[in-house]
Amino acid sequence: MRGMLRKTIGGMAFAASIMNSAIAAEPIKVGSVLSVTGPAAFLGDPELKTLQMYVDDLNKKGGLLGRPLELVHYDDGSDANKANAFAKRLIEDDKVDFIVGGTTTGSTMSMVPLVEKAGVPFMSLAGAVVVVEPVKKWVFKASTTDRIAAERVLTDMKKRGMTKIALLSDTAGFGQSGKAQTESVVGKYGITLVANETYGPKDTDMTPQLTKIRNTPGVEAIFVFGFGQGPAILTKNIKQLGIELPVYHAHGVGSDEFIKLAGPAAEGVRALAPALMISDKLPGSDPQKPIVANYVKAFEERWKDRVSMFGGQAHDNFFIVVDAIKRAGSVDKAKVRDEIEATRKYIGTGGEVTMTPTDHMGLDLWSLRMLEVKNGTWVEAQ
Amino acid sequence: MMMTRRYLGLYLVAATIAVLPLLIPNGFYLDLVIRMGINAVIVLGLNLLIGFAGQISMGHAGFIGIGAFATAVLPTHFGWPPFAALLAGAAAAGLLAAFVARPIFRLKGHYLAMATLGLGIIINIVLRNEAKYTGGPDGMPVPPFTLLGLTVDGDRQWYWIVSAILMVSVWASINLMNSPFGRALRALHGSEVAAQVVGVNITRYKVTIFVMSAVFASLMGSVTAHYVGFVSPALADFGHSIELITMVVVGGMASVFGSLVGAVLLTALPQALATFEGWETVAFGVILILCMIFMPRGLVPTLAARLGGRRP
Amino acid sequence: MTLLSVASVSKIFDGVKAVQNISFEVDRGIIFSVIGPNGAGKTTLFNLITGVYVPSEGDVRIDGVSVAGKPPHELAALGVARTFQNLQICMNMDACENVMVGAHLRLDRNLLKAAFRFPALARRDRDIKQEAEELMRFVGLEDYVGARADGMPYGALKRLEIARALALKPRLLFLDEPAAGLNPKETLDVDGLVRKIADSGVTVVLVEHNMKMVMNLSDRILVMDYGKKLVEGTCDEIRHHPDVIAAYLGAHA
Amino acid sequence: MFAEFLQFLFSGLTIGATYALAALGFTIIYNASNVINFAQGEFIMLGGMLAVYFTDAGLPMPVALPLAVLIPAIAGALMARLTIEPIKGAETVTLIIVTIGASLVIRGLIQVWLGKASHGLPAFSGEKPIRLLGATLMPQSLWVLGVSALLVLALWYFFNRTLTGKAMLATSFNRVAAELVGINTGWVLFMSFSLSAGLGALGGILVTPITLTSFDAGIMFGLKGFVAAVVGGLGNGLGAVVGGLLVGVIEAFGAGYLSSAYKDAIPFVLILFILFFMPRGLFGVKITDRV
Repeated sequence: MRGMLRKTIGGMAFAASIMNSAIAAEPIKVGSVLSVTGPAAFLGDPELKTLQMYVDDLNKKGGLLGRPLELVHYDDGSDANKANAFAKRLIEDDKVDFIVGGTTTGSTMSMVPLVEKAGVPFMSLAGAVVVVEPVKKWVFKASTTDRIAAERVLTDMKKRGMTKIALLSDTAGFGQSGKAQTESVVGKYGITLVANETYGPKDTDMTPQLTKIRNTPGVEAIFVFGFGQGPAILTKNIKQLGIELPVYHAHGVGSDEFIKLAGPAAEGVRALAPALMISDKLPGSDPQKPIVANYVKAFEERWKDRVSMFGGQAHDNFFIVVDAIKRAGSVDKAKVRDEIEATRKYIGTGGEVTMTPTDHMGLDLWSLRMLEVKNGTWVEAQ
Repeated sequence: MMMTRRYLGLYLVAATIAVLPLLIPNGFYLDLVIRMGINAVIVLGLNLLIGFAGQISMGHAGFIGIGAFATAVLPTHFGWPPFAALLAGAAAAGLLAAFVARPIFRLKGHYLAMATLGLGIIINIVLRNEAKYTGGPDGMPVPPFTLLGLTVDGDRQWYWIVSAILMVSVWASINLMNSPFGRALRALHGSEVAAQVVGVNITRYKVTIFVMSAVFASLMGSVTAHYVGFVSPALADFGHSIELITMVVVGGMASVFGSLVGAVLLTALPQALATFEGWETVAFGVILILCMIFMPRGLVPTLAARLGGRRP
Repeated sequence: MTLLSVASVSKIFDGVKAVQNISFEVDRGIIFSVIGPNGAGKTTLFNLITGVYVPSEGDVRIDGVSVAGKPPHELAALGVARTFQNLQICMNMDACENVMVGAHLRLDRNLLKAAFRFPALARRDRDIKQEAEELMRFVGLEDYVGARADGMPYGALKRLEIARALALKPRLLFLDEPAAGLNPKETLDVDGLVRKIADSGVTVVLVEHNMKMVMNLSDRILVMDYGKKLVEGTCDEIRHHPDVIAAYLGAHA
Repeated sequence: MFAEFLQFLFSGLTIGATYALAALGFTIIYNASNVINFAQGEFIMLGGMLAVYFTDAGLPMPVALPLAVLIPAIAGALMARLTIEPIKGAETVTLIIVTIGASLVIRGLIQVWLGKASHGLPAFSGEKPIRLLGATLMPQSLWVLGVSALLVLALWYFFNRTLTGKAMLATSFNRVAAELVGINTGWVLFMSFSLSAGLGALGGILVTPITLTSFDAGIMFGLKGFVAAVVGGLGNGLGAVVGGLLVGVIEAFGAGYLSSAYKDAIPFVLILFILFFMPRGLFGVKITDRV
């Protein structure tokens, strides 16, 4: 259990920086609004842990531009309306230099109008493509989108010559926006959705939907868009019903936890994930190997907990800004924004990021690896 | 004596509203105050129903959702003028309330709670599922409020608008509760049969006040939507309904000013607890329990009684 | 001449016959008492006539208008008022407001006029407050004007109910055991009060256990037993009726 | 399409049984105190989470599971003592708020202590589905259904045949009278809370292999349990179970035949209709208020 009444990392940051006899200058304020509780806690929790970890870490190393960092964090409880209020607080009251977060698309979108108005560099951790399309001046997100996920899966299906698939998405933001993206791009791959079902993120049995899918003629594969416990239960139900079709999951389940929950039923399931999730199996030649390895090591030492790709996204977005600030040599918001947009070939846990004025996301289709469960562990699928 | 006494609190509220802008250090606090004002109006309407008439509604957030999304959807997808959308939302909420009220108010106690809860959840599910219009769980942006070519923007403007609405609502509520209509409502809370035998058509009164509070909620839903510039179905979910009831009960049932106090405190609380790092939930729960144990009738009535004054 | 006529009314609660085939008539301006042992069905009869229950059979007419099955608030509109055996006071209001509610039907109930406090409505409301306070004095509650209902003693609350009923300006007033649980002094006061009410031209139907009070007030008496009508008549007739003595007074004698 | 129908039915019964277990908890407490305990779902969550925690901690099942039932039972009694007793007789709404407060505390503590991840338990009798006329059912579902059935019988016996049970019922009907005949109503209150907390926890353990669990699993159970209890008719054990199964089955058929997007709304629509025609639920007692 962590220090309960710790207002922000600020106090410790000062303590640390003074100990290292670094100049205790005016701190650089890192703002963040994350869904640390509520339905999206599963995403927000590792994101917050990652930010706390690296803010402390940088402070131990003497801070940034010789100034300590102070993390000001608020938990929106997965409620977009609260996120909006907290964003206002970060901008107007805490006067932060940049903002990381907005765990869910809803939270992010409710904050966007405010950051655009105030002109604060904003790195979203949300999944939906609407965050960066159309491009918004101050809004970036160096984390994969649901469209990339959809296209990546469909590419793989096409390669295996599939033309008729069933889509099963959760009714939360993640699944619904994923569903919309999938529906919009399937055509490109000559694939049709012969079944299109949904399930509630807290549902405890999806056999009715799966029975319908099983009874739909011609289904060649099942594509599941969701995260958390839903996909695990689904995978068990598929096994229970004796459905032999190949199963694909979007990004968000590629974790050991999923295998633990789904048990033997997970065998053979395919899912998207960044290199991070198979760090130990990456070949030494892989450009992402070192950064991924470091992140995993640091996170597991500090939190005695497994890494998740969402924490990894927090890492990438945070350091893209840190680098931008270094290059800008100041925290002048406009300068920092321009430098973020000028990010080239940044290697993160989620892939290689190259921002442009027209692309505030900067990842390509191959940033997500196609994994498969083989004898109870994730391996890269052939 | 009644006159001055009755409006004492009203003057107090007016004074507070007048001086607040001078004390507010920055935009965040202004934002907080505006949200308090919006909630206060909603809670006032809900208190007329729960506190005065004694009829619980656990689905009121649903009506807020109707207003909020009418305001977001109609102008965005159908090019309605915002004001028309706001009225349409209120009308929709009112009609829905009127339509379900008769059967619902044959129910009592927990059965009524259940029915209203169900109503709210159904509305919420519709808002989540009709993603084509509502943007689904992620919600959607809302165009600014314009009327006769004038656009409301800037929190200062919203502050005065919300304050005006609040003042009128408080004034009207006080009047209402001290009128034949209001007495009839309170009477049916005290004893339905007693109210009936003196000529009160209790069903009609329950329906009327239910519809009224639904319309209140819908209107303020629209205001919230315009003010925040964004709506999500979370605005209409079960949790929000409970939040509102909590404001009513903590502030004080059947107390106009209790509604205000409840709204102000419980809107500020999450902001105050925001820095508790994962302990917010626990802290919030503990505070709720303590409030109910030490002032079961709610803050304002309990304090009023302590100070020997009558209930406002 | 007849104000209330009850024609062979019965009420059956899932199988149990609480009231069976009761008929009687009450003339204007009199005090009519219904007596009988506990559980004889007197209160049920009241509930049937005042619309709280719906009769299983039979008809109730007020001034020739059939009201059987009409909801209580419609009977109130016809000038029927009542009090309750076990108190039905609104403890969430103060004493005076309880009486003011009684005048409900005589006031402007418009919601908007109320919300924006139209002068006319406000004025009328102030008058009603006056009137209510007078009524409280009339029933002997002068000490409780402006008191909160939940702070008042039982005896006072009984009268408060009477005041509330009177605020309706009824033609026909049903009093369900107004003296129950009162001490002799209070009982005497209520006795006088009922007389005053009757003299003011209100027809009173009374359920009461206190025989002294019944005998000294009533013009006519109906005796019930086991939900059935035993006899009906003047005080003297009742006093000397063998069945009554056997079934009822006998038990007390 | 009988196999399909049967599959939906099995699914509905599986979900419904979990709702029924939740509803039973509401029933017990309501019978003893007329309180609707919105923290009931949290006890179910506690059962599951603690079972996971203790087994992960290496305790053998025979130790872990009783502990996972005992601790919530104690928590229940504590809740009654600390939150309900001080305000007994308060307005319905006030009591609702207090129990909601309690549920927040429990949920919050678990979230801080055991984290936000989801967990599962191994099924009691293996993961091999039972095939029947083309439909399949997990053995664990039978466990849940069976135990719920046993609980209903046990509760019926308890409330109608044992002195303690009758004492509880008496208290709910008329606290004062109960005290007059020498029933310790305070004790009855603790008793009922720890009993329903314990049962809830037991249910939580049983369903975890099917539904998985996490710190916020209680919200859903609390809501659906309340719905089921009301539909069945508050205070009626059989009604609670029927209500639970009904809601579950309607959801499953809704998802299967109508729309998976609206499957959660369908039961509520039907329930509203049921209440319109049966204002006290399916098995609720009709009360004519004496005046």
